[in-house]
Amino acid sequence: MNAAVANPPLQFAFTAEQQQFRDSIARFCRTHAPTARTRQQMASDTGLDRELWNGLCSDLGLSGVQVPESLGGQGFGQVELGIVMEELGRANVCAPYLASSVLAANALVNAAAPGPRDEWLPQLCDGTQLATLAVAEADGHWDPHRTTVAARKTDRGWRLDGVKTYVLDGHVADLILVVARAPGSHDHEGLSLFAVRAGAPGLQVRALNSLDPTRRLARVECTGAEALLLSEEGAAGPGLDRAMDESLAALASEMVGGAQALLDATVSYAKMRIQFGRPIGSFQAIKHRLADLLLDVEFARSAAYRACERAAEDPSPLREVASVAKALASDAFMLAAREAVQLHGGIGFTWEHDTHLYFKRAQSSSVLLGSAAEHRDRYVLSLAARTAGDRP
Amino acid sequence: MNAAVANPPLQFAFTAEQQQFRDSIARFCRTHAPTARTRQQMASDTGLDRELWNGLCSDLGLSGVQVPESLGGQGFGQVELGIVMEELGRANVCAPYLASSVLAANALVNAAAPGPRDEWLPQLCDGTQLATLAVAEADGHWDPHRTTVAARKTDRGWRLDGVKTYVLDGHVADLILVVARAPGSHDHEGLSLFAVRAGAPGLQVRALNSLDPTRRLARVECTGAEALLLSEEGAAGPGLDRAMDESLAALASEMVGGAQALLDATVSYAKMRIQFGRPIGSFQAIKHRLADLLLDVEFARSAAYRACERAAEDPSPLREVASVAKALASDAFMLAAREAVQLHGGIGFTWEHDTHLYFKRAQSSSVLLGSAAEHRDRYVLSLAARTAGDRP
Amino acid sequence: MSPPTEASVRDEVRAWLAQNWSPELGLAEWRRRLIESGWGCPSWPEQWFGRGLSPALAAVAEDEMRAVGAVSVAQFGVRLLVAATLLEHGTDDQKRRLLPRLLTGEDTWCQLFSEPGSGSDLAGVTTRATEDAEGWTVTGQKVWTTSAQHAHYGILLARTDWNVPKHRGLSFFVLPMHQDGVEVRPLRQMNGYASFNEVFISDARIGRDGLVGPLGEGWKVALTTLAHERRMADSMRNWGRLQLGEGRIYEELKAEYAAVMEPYKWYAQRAGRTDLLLERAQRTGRIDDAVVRQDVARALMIERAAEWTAARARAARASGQPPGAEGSLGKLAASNLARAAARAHASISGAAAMLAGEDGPEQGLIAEILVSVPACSIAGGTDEIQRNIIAERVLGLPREPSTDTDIPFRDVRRNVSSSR
Amino acid sequence: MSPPTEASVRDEVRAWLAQNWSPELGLAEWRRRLIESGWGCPSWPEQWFGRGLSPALAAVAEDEMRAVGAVSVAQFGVRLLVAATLLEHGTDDQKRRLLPRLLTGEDTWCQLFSEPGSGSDLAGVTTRATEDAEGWTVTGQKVWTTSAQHAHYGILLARTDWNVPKHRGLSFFVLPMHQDGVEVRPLRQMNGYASFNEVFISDARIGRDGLVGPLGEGWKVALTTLAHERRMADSMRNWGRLQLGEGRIYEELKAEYAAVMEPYKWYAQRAGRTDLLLERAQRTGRIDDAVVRQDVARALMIERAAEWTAARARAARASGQPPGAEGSLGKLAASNLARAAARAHASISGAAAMLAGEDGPEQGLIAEILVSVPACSIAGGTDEIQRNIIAERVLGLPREPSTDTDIPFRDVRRNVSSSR
Repeated sequence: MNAAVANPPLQFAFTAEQQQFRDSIARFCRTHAPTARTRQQMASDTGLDRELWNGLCSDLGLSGVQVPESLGGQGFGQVELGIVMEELGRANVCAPYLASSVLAANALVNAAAPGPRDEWLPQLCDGTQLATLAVAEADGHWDPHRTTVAARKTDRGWRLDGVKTYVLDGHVADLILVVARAPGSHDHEGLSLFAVRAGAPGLQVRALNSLDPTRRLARVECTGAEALLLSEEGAAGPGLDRAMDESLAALASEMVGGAQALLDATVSYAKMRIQFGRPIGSFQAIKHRLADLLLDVEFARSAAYRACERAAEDPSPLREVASVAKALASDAFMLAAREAVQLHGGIGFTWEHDTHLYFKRAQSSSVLLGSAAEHRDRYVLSLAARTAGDRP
Repeated sequence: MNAAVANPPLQFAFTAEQQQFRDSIARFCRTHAPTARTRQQMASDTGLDRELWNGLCSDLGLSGVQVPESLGGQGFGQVELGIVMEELGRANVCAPYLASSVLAANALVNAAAPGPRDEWLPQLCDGTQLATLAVAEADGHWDPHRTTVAARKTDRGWRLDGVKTYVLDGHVADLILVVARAPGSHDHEGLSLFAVRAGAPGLQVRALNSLDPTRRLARVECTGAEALLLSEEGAAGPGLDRAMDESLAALASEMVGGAQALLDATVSYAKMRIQFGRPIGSFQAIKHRLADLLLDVEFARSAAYRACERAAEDPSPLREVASVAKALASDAFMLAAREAVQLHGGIGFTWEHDTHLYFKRAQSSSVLLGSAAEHRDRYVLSLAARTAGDRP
Repeated sequence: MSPPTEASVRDEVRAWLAQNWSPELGLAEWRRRLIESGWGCPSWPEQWFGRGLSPALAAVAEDEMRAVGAVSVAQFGVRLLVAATLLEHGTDDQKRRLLPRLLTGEDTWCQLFSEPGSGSDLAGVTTRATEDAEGWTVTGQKVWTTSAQHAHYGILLARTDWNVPKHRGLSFFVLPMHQDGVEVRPLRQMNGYASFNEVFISDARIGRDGLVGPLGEGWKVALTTLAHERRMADSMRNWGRLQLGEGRIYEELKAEYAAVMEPYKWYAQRAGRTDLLLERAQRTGRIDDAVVRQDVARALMIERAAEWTAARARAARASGQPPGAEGSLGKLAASNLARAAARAHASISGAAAMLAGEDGPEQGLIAEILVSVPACSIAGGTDEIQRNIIAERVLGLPREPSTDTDIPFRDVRRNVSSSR
Repeated sequence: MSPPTEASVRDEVRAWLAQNWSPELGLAEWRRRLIESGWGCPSWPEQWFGRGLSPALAAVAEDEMRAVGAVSVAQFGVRLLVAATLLEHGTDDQKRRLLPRLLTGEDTWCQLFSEPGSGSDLAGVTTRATEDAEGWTVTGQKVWTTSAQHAHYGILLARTDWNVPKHRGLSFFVLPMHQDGVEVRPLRQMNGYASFNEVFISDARIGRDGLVGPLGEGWKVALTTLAHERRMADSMRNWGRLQLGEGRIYEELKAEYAAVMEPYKWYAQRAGRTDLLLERAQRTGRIDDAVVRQDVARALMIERAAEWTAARARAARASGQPPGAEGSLGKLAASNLARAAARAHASISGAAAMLAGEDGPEQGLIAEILVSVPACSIAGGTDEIQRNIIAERVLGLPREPSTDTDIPFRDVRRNVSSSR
């Protein structure tokens, strides 16, 4: 979070240290999050494997990798967060990392007032608190400005009313960060960030049946729910925008990891699988489609890297590049998923084979935090607003 | 124009007579409209080859093929018009057929009052008058209801004010049929059909430089232009809608013919062209793309046939199927054009090779009378309006 | 006797039905009568349970049956394929022995063609049948076998000669399924259903009466089976229209129907459920989004075009014209449609596409569509195979140089056989 | 002498420029001095017009040149490719004889590789060079030859042995263009420009000093040329940034530039002109259409991603890492971008896409884009060839079984040679 970096830190190439960091995460995933374990989590009630989660937080110290050391984090940046997410995505790890370490942590860093931030962030970073961020409501958009959940100040503290949904891991979170607004405020005004503890009076959390069983969602209903104000009152908007854009870059990185895993598996299969006396990967139609897929995955990768790099360059403009990264990642991951199932043939459609785990992650991630079409729209409208503003 | 046909006349199969009719047109095109002649027309000032046009009108009697015999036509129907258009499209014939025999004739049949209709249609049908229909204005839409050109009734007859553009063959037409409205009227109201003679006082026609030199366009400016009222005053809307939908079916047929010609040429080339010791058509990537193209062309063909069949079943609903036909034809023709250039390689990009004539026709036709995206939108909105209306 | 006419057939069937049909009969009992009479399969030869009628006259007979609600012979599942194959290639003994209980529904059948190592390359079968005095011993593994778990017989493609090119070393058998050496394990799909099975065959026995067609000509026999697959797909579409009356026979039919349909209950979702698109777009208000409208229109237009293309193919057939391009496109068209429909459903659903089951849109139907559609372009011949077929048979493009059809199969490069 | 350092290079160039550079010199005269000094091609060997500097130090020298506005050696067109090839494979005599006038710009060159019968299959050349005592007699036809109409020399790939496989019977020559037996005809493209030529070669002569590299190893030599094509594309991109000062030399440079650029003036349109998209969408109000916004976004996002992917490739090279996938994707990426851009332009234009020239949007530029973009995926290696290369070299997928590389070329199936 160095505000005065003249040169971007990544410059499209990773340092040897970053490469080692990546390798260590990949090693951890291979050892501690093999598919067999993920399948157990899929079959479990909550989808939460506390041992794995503790391993990620304590052993590897991954929760808070992007958080400054002064705030209890590891003091790396958004580029390193992108590396973590890419590797978790590649292994399709089932853990509340996106919820707690990305969305909630980014929200606290960017939108919380110093007091609450310094109280809560260290607990997210060491994994003692599992947090999530509740933004989207019934209309299924993650733009904080669409918030309708209302916050009332009472004699005995803040109370929230309204419903959030698509809340990642909301059913297992110790702490739900809720975006709410002052009654009567609209659009960019009056937004604050609150914390609601699991089991707080007035809070009802219901786990939702998710298409991707490795990424659980919950519905969070607040009926006068007791809440703590984390941000300056009514001033959380800009910080939340930044946090969402940083999280888009991280999610895009995760998706690129997943797309790459599918591409790798499909290429391997195409080299090994024989039909008509030849590896199917020697058939030109297959080769061409895999080449096209590679191009799309590499495009998405470049955009995700660029977005993480930009996210690390506080306060550089992030909104547009975050949208490019998410849109390209959504399309590339879905294409990879469709091609992987198709080119594996029948076996790729079986439950036993791992392809469908990635397919479902792709389907789910492609709309999480906004679909490709939504981000394309957001991108062009943002460009247009900017160029219109540039003109006299 | 039999209003009481219980069974659709085509039923997705052509009669032996219709097949012979098709063959006779194809033969005419091969003999009288080879590419060499088309290239002369392209290079000419007006793009009009009167000898060819007369041949189409007099020798073959194609102008007015869909017009009842009682009105001076051939007394066939919209299915036969589709056959003509498909064959003209296959040969990429450069003639004012779409302008005069399709758009203008359909407008007269559907929207003109008996008197003017009986006066003018026979002259269109025998080719003594070359007509066109002016609908679109500066905004580039062919929906008659968007008309802004205004019609004033004066002591000395009707006067028109306003600008029409994208008028097919307007620069060579003897008679320009203009859609105009009563001053102050809006939307579906107050629309009338007028005729303005070439050279009429207050009329300025300017030939436009068209991307497709085989299909010329003109801008038509009326400044108190002398006009004849053809329709019942203010009541031309429904007839014009029908005429436009019939013309969409005809244009889609023409485009299917063009797409098929490109597919045929590309398949032939792929069988004959050797690279790496094999015909390029034996490479799987090429084969698969041509199979996909065939599917799209056949889909477009089915839709065009269905639309013509519906157009022949007066007064069956035509709006939706016309949109399906035009949207699928636009996409299939453009895909065929792109694939044809690509798979012919460098030679397909040369002026000498005929592919580019079709490419330009595809590019131009794909937006003429509305693009694929516009017709997709129109289709869904029409379906939605209908089902909403169906409900209590 | 004069040749049958529409009127004579109609009269005869009516008379026979008046004598024989009753909804209170047992299903098998009724079908036995039907088969005996020849009215169960009127287009089959007279000596083989039919009456040798032309397709048009057979349709007249079926009309009359339908008119009184009479139940037909068993036609579901792979039965149609098996029957057609036995009729064409079976011995008299096989027809006599196997067809009646197939037609009554007492025996159920499965198809043992695909293997883990030979999917698109169906002739690459490596299941081995070794001949001895009493018949054959079979070892190998089959997969994608619908209804194997309760089938009495399987039609089996196995390799009997490894020293000839691959299409020439195959033989076609009837394998009794209820024996040691045949183990059936369900295979769960990514959408959670388990509609198929793996069949592990270890030293299973087939008697000398189990060979269909000549030894080594199994591929030719299998082509007959495959040629009827499209008919099976058509007959599946008709199932939805089954009209059930009241009576004991309908209860039994319902149970048979439910058992046969079990593996197919997600097939409508696999096809994309375009029927839901417009209504959902309107109900959710997403129709106000121009981008959603484009996606919905794309899917619906493909659907219309596919329907009309199929109608053109039927019209061409009906008018006796040679089949045009339009007849070979159906399978690929269905894949395109399913994909476009899934895309439109996702587009309408937005964030709700992440939810399944009770919490998901349309009580989980949308989620089921999204995870079922990918099967459409794989099952029954992948899109890739369809494109090859279209390119070669319709467009006349040259085949690729072959590397495996002219050498002994034992020298052909193939997958290491998977074992569990 | 101690090895050169950044400081020493900087000082030396500055001193030399102070002595020699003047914008009032004639272009050829100045370049002759530059070549003599070795500062014209500082990374070339000292014995061949260079100073043997590392790329990094050569860049320092070029920096200093740019700083005072000094004109470089001639670098446009195929010169870079020819120079790199001669430097690596030419004889001393060829380098001495041909390189100076190439670098001064007095001689222009063209590339005679492609033929009507061998486009993607570049090694399928059938132009025949027959050897005799004084050299070779050449007959054949070449095509897609830029600037052939005023070139002094062509680098020519011709077949000298028909009895060996196709890659082994080729030789690489320098063909003097100004002779009987070489006829150049312009070839007009579908966009109306005539940027290329056909070259008809009938019994043209090449002396014994015209063979580059050993006889029969022309393919290897040609690979050097092809490897530098990407560099040429990069240098073309830099042309737009040419800074012209005042003085006689700049006038001559401008003329040279205009002549070289002539065939490429539609190349920006071929690439899709994404720079116009947003502004046009806003100015025309079409940005209010959500479907248009999708099309514009698609194109702009591909553009961003292609830029960033190229930056990753450069960063990897700069840090000495092995080239990753990202380095092989540029050509295919450019095709995708151009197609997406054309689609977006059409989408913005609506009906106006039917108009060209003065009547068309942007004074005809949009029409030119629409009819130029198709070349992007053909010229310089089709998309199909790019996909093969990516699949084989980056993804490591197996090559297809080859039918033409292991037999004498005379037995290879090939196109009937076209004649006019």
